[in-house]
Amino acid sequence: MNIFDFSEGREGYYGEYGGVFLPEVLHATIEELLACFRECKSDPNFWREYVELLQNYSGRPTPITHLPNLSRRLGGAQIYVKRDDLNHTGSHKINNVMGQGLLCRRLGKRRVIAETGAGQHGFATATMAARFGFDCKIYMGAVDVARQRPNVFWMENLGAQVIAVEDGQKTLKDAINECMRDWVLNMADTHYVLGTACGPHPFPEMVSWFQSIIGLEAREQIMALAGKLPDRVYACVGGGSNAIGIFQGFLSDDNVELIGCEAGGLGAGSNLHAARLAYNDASVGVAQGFKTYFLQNDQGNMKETHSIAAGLDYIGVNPIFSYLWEQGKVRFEAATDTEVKDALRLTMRTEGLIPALETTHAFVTAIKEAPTMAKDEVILINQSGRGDKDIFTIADALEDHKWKSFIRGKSDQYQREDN
Amino acid sequence: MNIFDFSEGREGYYGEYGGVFLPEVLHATIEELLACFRECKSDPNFWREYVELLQNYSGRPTPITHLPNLSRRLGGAQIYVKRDDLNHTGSHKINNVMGQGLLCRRLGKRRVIAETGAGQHGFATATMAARFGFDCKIYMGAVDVARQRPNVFWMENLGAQVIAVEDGQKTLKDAINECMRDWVLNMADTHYVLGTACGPHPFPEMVSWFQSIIGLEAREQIMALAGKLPDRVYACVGGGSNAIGIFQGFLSDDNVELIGCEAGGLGAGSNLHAARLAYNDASVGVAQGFKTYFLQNDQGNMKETHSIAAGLDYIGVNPIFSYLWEQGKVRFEAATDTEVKDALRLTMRTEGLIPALETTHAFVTAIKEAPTMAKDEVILINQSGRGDKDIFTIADALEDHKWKSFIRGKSDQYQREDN
Amino acid sequence: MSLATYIAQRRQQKPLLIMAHVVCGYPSFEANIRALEIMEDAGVDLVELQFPFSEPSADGPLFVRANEESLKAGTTIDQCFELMRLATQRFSFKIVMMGYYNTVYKMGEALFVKRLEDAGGAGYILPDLPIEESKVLHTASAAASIDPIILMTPTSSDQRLAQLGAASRGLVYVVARKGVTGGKTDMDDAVVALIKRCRQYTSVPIGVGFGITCREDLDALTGVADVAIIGTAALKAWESGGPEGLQAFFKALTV
Amino acid sequence: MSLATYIAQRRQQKPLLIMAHVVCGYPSFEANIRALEIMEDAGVDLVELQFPFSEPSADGPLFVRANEESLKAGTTIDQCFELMRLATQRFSFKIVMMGYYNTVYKMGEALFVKRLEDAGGAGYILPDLPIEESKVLHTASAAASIDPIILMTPTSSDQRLAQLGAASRGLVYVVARKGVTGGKTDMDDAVVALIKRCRQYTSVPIGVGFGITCREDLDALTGVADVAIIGTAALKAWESGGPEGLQAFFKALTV
Ligand SMILES: Cc1ncc(COP(=O)(O)O)c(C=O)c1O
Ligand SMILES: Cc1ncc(COP(=O)(O)O)c(C=O)c1O
Repeated sequence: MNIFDFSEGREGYYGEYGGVFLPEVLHATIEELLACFRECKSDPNFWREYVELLQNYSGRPTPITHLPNLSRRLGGAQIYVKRDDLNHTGSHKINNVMGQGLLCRRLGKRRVIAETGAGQHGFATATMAARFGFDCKIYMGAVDVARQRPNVFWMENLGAQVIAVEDGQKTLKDAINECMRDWVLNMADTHYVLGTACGPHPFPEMVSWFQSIIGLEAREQIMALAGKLPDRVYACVGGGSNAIGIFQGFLSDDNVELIGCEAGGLGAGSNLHAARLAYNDASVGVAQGFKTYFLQNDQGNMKETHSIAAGLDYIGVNPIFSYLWEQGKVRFEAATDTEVKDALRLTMRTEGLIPALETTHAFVTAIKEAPTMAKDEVILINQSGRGDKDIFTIADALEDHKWKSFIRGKSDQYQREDN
Repeated sequence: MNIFDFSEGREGYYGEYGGVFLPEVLHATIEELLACFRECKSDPNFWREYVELLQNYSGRPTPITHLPNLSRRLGGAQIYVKRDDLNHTGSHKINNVMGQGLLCRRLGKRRVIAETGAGQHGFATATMAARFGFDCKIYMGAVDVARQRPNVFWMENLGAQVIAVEDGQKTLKDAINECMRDWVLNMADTHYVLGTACGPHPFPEMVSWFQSIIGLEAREQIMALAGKLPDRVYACVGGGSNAIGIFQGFLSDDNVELIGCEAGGLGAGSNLHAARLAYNDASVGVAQGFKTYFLQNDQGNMKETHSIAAGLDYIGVNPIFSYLWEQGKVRFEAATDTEVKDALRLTMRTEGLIPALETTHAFVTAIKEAPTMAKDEVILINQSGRGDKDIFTIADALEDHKWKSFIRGKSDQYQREDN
Repeated sequence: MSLATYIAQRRQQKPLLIMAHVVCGYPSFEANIRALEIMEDAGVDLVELQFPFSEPSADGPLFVRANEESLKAGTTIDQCFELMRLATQRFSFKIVMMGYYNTVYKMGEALFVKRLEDAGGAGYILPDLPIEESKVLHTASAAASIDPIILMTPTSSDQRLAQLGAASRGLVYVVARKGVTGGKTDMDDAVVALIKRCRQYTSVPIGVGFGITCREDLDALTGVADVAIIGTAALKAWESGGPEGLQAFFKALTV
Repeated sequence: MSLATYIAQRRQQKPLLIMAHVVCGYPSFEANIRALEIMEDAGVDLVELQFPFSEPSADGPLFVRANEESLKAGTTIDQCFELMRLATQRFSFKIVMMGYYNTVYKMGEALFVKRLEDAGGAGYILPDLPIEESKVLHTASAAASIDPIILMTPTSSDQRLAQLGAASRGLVYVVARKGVTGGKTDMDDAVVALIKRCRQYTSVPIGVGFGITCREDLDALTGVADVAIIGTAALKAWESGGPEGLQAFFKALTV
């Protein structure tokens, strides 16, 4: 199945989702980007250069790890994990970012901007900008700046300017708006490095293309390791880039079930979640440059969302997923904050892995379903990132008292030093 | 050159350095360990299993990254970096730890203990223990617990018990003493996972063997990438495990200069450093189970040491290095705390890499020497770890005010929540 | 009366018309009415009523906050149309809806056009709706004599201007500079050149907006454009001086 | 008089000798002298003088702290030998040096033996010096009639005990249990069996240490071992009760 074959429909549309809904002033910029992307996509040297860059700089291919302890404990399917947490900067975000870095250089631009939620994409973009020698400005919701300060610290030290966005809900969606505002002013020398498979065409296609490296590697690796295709593949879905990345390895395999795992927050009916498809609270709309399912009210205004994982805390979803979901090709489930904490504890203790809070949503769903599967069935989870970055959030969530008193001690120390 | 060919001298000795200086009660344990290690070393399946484990779990082989920007800026040799920071848990420590995990399983033991300085080795050991299903206790100097709390947090969450050692200088050497005290009581079911190429034989040889995977990979990779052997190889030296790891790839190459980079702390003559060989302040002694150069006074008592990098803050050094240094086979240099901060800033901004503070000592020396070398010469630096773990130390060192006010805000929040 | 006819008529009397801007429900609907009265008194010819949206990504800080505050106060689409209905009945200027496409999409395009017509609106400005995506809406609008106000920009190529011109009805909105609403634009030769370029591709009247703040700007546009579009500057005047501030602002503009 | 002869003579009068332990310079050298006086009065037969070391890895918490405090107070090796010289002159018990090998290594082994001899010491206990590494030191010691006190342990194999026995001189130190100094050991059948096993491999007297705290422990060792070695328990008594506490401790032991 080739979701990017637009010969029978409108380019940039997946069913009725996708498209370009941008201010006219960006028309030429988007056209220029699209043309450049088409060129890259049809140039085998580009992909080769991309793969080489990721190999030499980011450590690809990332391995697949079998989790014998967790599988045994759950008593069902054999669980395997694709280790994109081992990437440089700690998540799959670097794949997309490095690809867009190459593309930006080809466009002849020397400045990049990016939105970031969890901070992973901003961290990755700041890293890429340092490496490519681009100027870099990162927009990040003020709420996210507060909860993901370590990433902000690194972005700044990598030379990026981080802007705390004080509008709206002060999270990812507001950072995206702010990026658009920068872009409509500075498009001449600026490339907008969108961080997930959302936004106007060609971003969903482009981000998916770069992230497809996960699925390409994973398919071959799991065949070699498990001796068969996986029965189910789980990935968390924020914007939906890591998920589409790994799913692309298996889209044409009818017997592989694909499961997208969204942020259930405080649960169905709580109104404090970011589950666009799993909870059926979302409806189709147009915002942030594209058409998809959004968590919005009947007036078309976006709702507040919530997740323990900043990187999943987003109103919209990859338009390709809206389509694949309606086609029954991808199933959507949600994991609540509480379930995420438990699954994280379990995964750390049984296998020595620390998935990011975002990623842990995929673990929750896999852990729920594994016991109902046969012992010779195979589960593949995409570990999109590592949890180190989330120490403040995780320590808060687990109510770690030693951590709290450490922070108090640090604060007292700073107080003393400043006096 | 095979440093582990003991046929002409005493087993476990490198020149006059090394040996076994342990309480008699451990004699049988060390013999058992030695026998098991010999068995593993001569069993090709063991090495194969080891390599596979690291590939599937930790992401080996780690790549080599060329640093074009830094090289250009310095105007001399081409700089390449071996990326052991991309390992699972963020440093080369995992190599040794996974190897010892396999060995511990073969010994039939179900409990591991380990000392840790920076926390990296403890983090790695806790991870290994979770993965192998071992009980795990980590000893860590109280000073290090304070400055490396994030690692402690993860160790505990991985299921390890972390003991803050309040004796002596409350750093790495004291944690090692405390491990010995545990071991002399619990040797029956406990393996001591020593974290660096120090301590009694066979630890220096064993740790070196496991870490040789770095050099094995690196030699082949740099030949492929740079088309020639490196002219100089730089590695930081705490205990001396990552350095001996990469150096083993080039020990027989006469034209490759090997440079060990120690912690210069506040500088030569300051008495606040941990440069055993570069500053000539150390003398030969016997402590912590082996004979080597130690930073000790004329009474044979160990001096206080200091480094910005907890993982280099150690009194002794790999006995193999004492020998290789005297043989003129490895040159030793030191980098001061101040130089480390500058090199870290430079590396982050020019290449998007965040070396650990330990690792940055190697960057300092390479950065100093690169401009004096020809453009067609090749430098290889071993990036033993990533700097994420050091956020508190780095933020303190760089006097980051935003970080400080973030910590104060966090502290206030905790205060409020507890009231 | 269609927008084009209305503008043509007014232009008989004035060399340059003025289109002003109000964010519905900000700071309140009462304040909106007061502002509209002042605009009427000042001889404003057209008014954009902005329907607040949660993601106003083409707006600058002042309008962003206005959108947010209005929504926070509970503003609904019904209230916006009601304001439009009242205003079109009471005032002599023409009113167009300004907003983001999701407001229209969510309601349904046919219903939107019908409600706009019912409320007496003459057209709409939807900055995030490109012509490629507006066929259905434009068709429905044409049937109802509602005009889509198309934007032409400094980055538009000649080829693009031709496409935009072909779709233009009622009034074309020439964006004087890149960026979002707010800030100041020099109404210099470049702007004049841009307007002239746009003229080649459309026969409908041309409004120019983004950064018009003073009498001098209007002078520069007179004889070049048909309508000067004033947004942020008026809101700023209200914010700092209330109704009197707004009065003074328009006075300074038109004297 | 050699250690072996001294012990043999004393054993004529007592079924079980006592070896006590003092950490040089802790809490002070004056306190050391006072403690030695009390030991002399209590009829103690042998005393280990521990030379403090910065890395006392075979010691438990109490001795670790004592080592640390002593060094912090500035204790030097000269002072330790001086205490030994004073004590051997003044008291009737024999004195051995206890410490870590680095103290010896750093000084040089020949010099160490000479200074020990000059100070009247009879032997030394170096828990981190295995017999494989002690050839030079043992040879120098033999020439000076200084005895290395070898440790035998519960984990030693028969083969190992044979090696240790072959190297033993003056006194063998049987470690009653695994672990470091401090804590309590049950002087049970296992300990007795261990001592008997050790006896098969050496002809020199046997001392037993690690965890001896009370009269009952001595009773259990009487007739099985030659010397009971008391370390931590005595220091604990001093720490909690001062000189009187130490007196009372030895009184309770020997009555
Ligand atoms: C580790 C990690 N996983 C997943 C996500 C969600 O993004 P996406 O759905 O685009 O993969 C994020 C976003 O920040 C992330 O940091
Ligand atoms: C990242 C890193 N590099 C280097 C070291 C120094 O150890 P070694 O000299 O054994 O490689 C440490 C020790 O903790 C470390 O964490």
